[in-house]
Amino acid sequence: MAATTKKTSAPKKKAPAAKAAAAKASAPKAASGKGANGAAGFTPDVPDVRIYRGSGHTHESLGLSADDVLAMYRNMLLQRRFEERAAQMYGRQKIAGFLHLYIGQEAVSTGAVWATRPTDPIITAYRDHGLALARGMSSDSGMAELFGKIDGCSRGKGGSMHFFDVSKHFYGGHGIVGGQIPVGVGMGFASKYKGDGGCAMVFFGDGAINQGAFHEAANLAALYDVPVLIIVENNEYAMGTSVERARGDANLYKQGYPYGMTTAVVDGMDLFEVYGAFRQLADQARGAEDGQTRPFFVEVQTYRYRGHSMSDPQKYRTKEEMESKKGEDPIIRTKMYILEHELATQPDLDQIDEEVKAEVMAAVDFAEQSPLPDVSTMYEDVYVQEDYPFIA
Amino acid sequence: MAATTKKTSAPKKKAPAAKAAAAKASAPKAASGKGANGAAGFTPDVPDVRIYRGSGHTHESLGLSADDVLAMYRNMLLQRRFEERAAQMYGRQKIAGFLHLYIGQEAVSTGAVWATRPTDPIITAYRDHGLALARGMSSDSGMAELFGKIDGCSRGKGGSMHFFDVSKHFYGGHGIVGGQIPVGVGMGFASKYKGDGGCAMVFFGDGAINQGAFHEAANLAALYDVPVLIIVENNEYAMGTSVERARGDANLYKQGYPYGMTTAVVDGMDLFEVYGAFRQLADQARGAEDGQTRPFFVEVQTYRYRGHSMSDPQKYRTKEEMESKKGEDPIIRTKMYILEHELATQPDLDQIDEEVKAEVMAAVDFAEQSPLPDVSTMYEDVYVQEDYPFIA
Amino acid sequence: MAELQFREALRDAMTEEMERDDTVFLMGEEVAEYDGAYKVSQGMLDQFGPERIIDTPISESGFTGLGIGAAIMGLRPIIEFMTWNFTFVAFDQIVSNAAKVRYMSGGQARVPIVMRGGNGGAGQLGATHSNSVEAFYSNVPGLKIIAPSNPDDAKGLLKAAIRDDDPVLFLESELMFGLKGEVSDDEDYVLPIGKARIAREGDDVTIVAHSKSYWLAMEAAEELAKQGVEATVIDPRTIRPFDTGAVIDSVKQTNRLVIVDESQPFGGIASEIGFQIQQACFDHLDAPIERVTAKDVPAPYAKNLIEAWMPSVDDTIAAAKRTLYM
Amino acid sequence: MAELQFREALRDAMTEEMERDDTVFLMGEEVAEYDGAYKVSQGMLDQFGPERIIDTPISESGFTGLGIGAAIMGLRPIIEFMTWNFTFVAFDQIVSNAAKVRYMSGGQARVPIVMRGGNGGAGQLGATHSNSVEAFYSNVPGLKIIAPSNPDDAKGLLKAAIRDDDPVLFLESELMFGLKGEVSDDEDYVLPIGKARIAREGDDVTIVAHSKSYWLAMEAAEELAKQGVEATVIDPRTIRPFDTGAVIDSVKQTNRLVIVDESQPFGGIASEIGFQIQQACFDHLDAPIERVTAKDVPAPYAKNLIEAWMPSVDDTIAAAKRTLYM
Ligand SMILES: Cc1ncc(C[n+]2csc(CCOP(=O)(O)OP(=O)(O)O)c2C)c(N)n1
Ligand SMILES: Cc1ncc(C[n+]2csc(CCOP(=O)(O)OP(=O)(O)O)c2C)c(N)n1
Ligand SMILES: [Mg+2]
Ligand SMILES: [Mg+2]
Repeated sequence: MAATTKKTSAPKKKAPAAKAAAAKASAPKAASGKGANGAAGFTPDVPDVRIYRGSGHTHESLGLSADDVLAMYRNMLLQRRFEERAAQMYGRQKIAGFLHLYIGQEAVSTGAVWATRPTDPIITAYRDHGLALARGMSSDSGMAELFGKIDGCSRGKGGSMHFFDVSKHFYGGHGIVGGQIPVGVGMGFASKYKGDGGCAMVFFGDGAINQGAFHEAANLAALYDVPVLIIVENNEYAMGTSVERARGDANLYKQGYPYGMTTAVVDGMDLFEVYGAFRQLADQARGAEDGQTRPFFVEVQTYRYRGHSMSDPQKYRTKEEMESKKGEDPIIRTKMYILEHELATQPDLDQIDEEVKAEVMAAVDFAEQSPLPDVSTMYEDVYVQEDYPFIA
Repeated sequence: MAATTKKTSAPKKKAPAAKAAAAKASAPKAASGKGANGAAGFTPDVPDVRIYRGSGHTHESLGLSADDVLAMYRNMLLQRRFEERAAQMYGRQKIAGFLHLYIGQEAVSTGAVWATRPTDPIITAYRDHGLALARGMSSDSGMAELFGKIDGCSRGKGGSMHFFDVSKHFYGGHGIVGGQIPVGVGMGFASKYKGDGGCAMVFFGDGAINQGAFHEAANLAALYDVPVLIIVENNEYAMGTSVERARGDANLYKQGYPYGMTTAVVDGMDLFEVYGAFRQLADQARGAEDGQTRPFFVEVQTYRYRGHSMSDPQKYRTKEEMESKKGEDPIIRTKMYILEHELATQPDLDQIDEEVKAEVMAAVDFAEQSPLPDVSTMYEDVYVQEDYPFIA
Repeated sequence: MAELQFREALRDAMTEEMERDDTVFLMGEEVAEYDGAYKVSQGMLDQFGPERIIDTPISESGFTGLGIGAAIMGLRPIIEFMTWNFTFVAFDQIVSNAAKVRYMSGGQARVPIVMRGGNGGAGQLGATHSNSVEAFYSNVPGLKIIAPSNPDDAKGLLKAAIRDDDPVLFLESELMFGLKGEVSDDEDYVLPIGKARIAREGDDVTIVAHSKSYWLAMEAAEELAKQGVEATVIDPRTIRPFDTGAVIDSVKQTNRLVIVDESQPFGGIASEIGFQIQQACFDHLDAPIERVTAKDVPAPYAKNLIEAWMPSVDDTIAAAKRTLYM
Repeated sequence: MAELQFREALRDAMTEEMERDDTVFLMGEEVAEYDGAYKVSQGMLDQFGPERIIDTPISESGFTGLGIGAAIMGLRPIIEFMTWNFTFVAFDQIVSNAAKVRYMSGGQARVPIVMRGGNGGAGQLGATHSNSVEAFYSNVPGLKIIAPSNPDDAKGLLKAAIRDDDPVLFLESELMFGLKGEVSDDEDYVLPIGKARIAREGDDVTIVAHSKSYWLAMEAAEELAKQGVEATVIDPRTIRPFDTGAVIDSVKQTNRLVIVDESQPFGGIASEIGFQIQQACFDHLDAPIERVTAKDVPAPYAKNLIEAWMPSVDDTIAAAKRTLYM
């Protein structure tokens, strides 16, 4: 388990508070309250940051069985092979529009999903295949969506950027950078409102943190004690812009501080690290330990191996950088772990690889054979109300 | 001079950077760089906060003459009397729409203006009379604007919330909460672009800090080293909502940290404190000391004595609170200082009061007598181009 | 029937729906402890407590998105905007999320959210505070838009909006909150979304007008009657979906149409209604369709200017007469 | 004349204006080191350096507002949006600040900013990425809106936009960036804002279409010609101010009007043009005005659906024929 530096968070008053007791006392003047004589007497709060990195987890220390690890491994591989095949199909023009691959980030999706409840809502950006598959979307319906077919997860209406599988509590797939962040906080808000013990997870990129929507949503989450993990997948680039070139300060961990939110920094290339972090954070967020719901700001440090989308010449990074990152490949690392700890043999793993490949090929066949949506379906799903009057 | 805790700011890479050297090295992993073994080895950056409070300034220590102090005093009083009279005229329905009084916050406008150059651009929210008058807008054109007359500072088009005096480098008067923050950063950006040594000042309220525009603008200012002071006038309330009820953490000083920006916390009820702080901050921002432009995040702690606007029953605060704040009245404090230090006599000050009252009464007369704008002027000032075709 | 203020009718609608359905909550700036900036939610905090009447920071994009997320999860949020002017900072949430999530998910998600607040001119407030948003939001499929003109419609339609499974934008008016009118005291008074109300019948000209403009139209009709011109006045009540049929039926009788709408004219809903009617009633129109709108400049502050800027009874009478070549 | 791609024409316009005026700079996501998401600004960083070709974080509201502030201070920013879909997060800056600051200041401030980027459908991108923003922004007085259909107009109008002292929204199309066309090599090629171009003359029907839709209209006109119907095709080029006069003149001759516009129909600019023309040409119209637009639902992803969703040559031909009762 990661070492943590939990500290008592600053006292604050909830928005939905009793009318009478508006004890506005000292907070805004806190900075001055400490001493009348300038900086000498003032010490700012220490940022509350937990590091989930190099914790030395084993699957046993995390309470995972060999089967669990193999299932996770299999799913990571599925995400990888699914996308490799999708890229190929994009080349063959079976898939159109934008296609953003998650390759390299599979430990994040997989660790997060395995560490949380299947009913915990998940919402993310357009780089959404990995999380969808981790959450149990079938490769068939995912691939059919990419092909724009009626059996796609969004009936061919969403495409790569707008995967949805509400039955799996996977709520998209959102194309506007940062736009899903308040929505994700609202999902956690609903859990708190209903008292259902859920913990929402909203994922977004290092580029999206620069949207105003992040700031507003993070503050609301903190103010209302929303059970939500606000997760930036820092893969170091937003298209061709590195984090350093997008931020006044590249240390994203700082971004939880102004809201009084605990920040977690997680090694996103290490499946167990992600799993361990998310299990602890989600449980604390849902109040499993103390009955108190709360949000966390989570920076997962990961890396995108492919271009931003299919048309990215990637001049913004060096070959050396990419080579050096390959050594951290979360799938290879997990494979090594499995072999070292003899959770499976190389032939077992080859077998898994074959299965996964076959599943993805079957998905391609399925997608090929699924019909195009009937043109009449274009007018469906705009409103719940079925007899809604349209002007054509 | 306030004690300061200046620290070297985290290294960062500018956005307009040389193409070749994309040294993305360590920053995003900084959190982990410090030690491989979890939190034990990690220490987050210490927030860089300067406190300008209780510095024990005298006018002499600040290099101000007696005349300077009296001029500042007179202007504060002008702001106060102008608004008291405006409130009265509002009651008589000479003024309509929303009228937000600045009463209680006059030390902020006055200290900030006197400490900076007359050409440093200023932009603020709808609570704008104080800053406009401090910057030298005439009471006549201000009052005429409130009356909706052609001689108003905005030709009767803006009203109370949209005061402008471009000749004085006062750029409004903005009605959408937080909307002026990026615009203000752009004004500083223009100074840097032109290399004119200017330092922009953008003022907004404690409520406005919760707008996404703040977050985006602050990061841009830090990223581009914009010479701008990003100033939250924390008067403890946004309408009826106290800072505690609006924030995950009520300590606004924390909001500079994620952008790697130095925060200044300033006693906004003390004219000299504001003056001292702004002189130092503006000069450092414009690079007067080291040729390097930079932004600061400034929390000015002040208090609004009146309701949010003219229709505010003010049930959200207690009489005791308001009484206790009256003791901090910046005008009374300055008056006390003047008398104690014998910069003027009571009769001198009475004389100033009379002059100010007369000026304001003259402004009311001026506003009364100024004509309503001709209806044809409604079609003017939409575009610079004069023959722009309208559909009526 | 009870005589209620517009704000009371809204409050009653919300209160009744909150009483019958636990998933309904109200969120917005100053809705709770302050009792609402315009006192629409007065007393609701006391009745429902801070878990369901929720004050927010000034973060329209944030709390609109929060509402959308909560709606997707099965709650029925009512989001109050202090006014619709302030939704421009939440525009993306409304247009990209509320309106489109259902479609993009192939019908899996539903977004039963109501967003409501004052819209349009509200006196001498200047250009940032006088926007009519009909033109912006009615262009967006996936949204429904309601804009009632009287307390009775306000109550029946707000209850319908809260029960509706799709996102509904509910446009009120600061200047109408105090307007009194008879309100049905049916136990469960719900009006259909998308049905216009024929407020007055006359054979000479049809006037379509919603919200505040409706009252201009009625006043103009009374004045016209004195001059021997009998107008039909139609209050569409819902902007999207628009009850084109009701207007067509009337224009087929009157052969003349005037639309009053205080939005900016260019691409406003007056143009839309006019376009649809010139198509549907081409052979019936005896005169060009006229519109009476705000002037095509930003809203000024000065009293005489803002009065000239807003559509007026006189403008409406003049437009009606033009259709009659009077 | 040189044959240039649309993106090259835009680049030349920006480059020439930046060479002649130091106050012009370009700012946006990926405009500098990446050479532009759609390579419009390729090479400009090398020529002008990082002080004038400026990469931004994904903060549209922030950098749009920054541009507005810089413009008020006398600079001439060109703000590139990766696409206009992403301006919904900057809507308030454009509508409340860029458009209104001049008016609210009584004419003291000017905002010489150009905002530009791809608009409208761009293939199978789904509902968040296929918006046409004409309807939203053309409703707003204070803005000017240009939407050229070919490289020559693009160059002449972008140069005009950069020199204009008012905020100009410049709508391009991802699908047209590669479009080639002859571009004037006049040394200083500036076209007037607000003037339509008559692209083709015919006596039977007038078709108005801008940007991508213009090419549909031209194709439809060629096809109609084969069937004996001669169409006048008008490319308005500027949406606001709209050159109504040019359309009126033509409709007075053809007595029929079709407007092609890939925006959503409700309150779109097709409605506006139609409204204005039914008023101005009431006695000249021999048939109802027709519009061809995107379908009134969010944009779908599937190939066949998005094709059906977009206005088409066939739709345009059919609409023209309806006006001719064919
Ligand atoms: C508001 C908005 N602006 C711009 C874009 C275009 N865009 C799509 S993805 C992207 C980069 C996002 O980077 P990041 O958030 O780091 O996520 P990643 O792609 O690395 O997963 C940009 C600029 C958009 N979709 N939405
Ligand atoms: C975007 C937006 N939302 C809401 C409002 C309505 N409003 C006007 S002032 C105000 C309170 C602002 O408080 P604060 O920022 O603290 O400034 P203060 O009034 O205290 O000076 C609100 C909610 C607005 N004008 N703009
Ligand atoms: Mg990224
Ligand atoms: Mg305040």
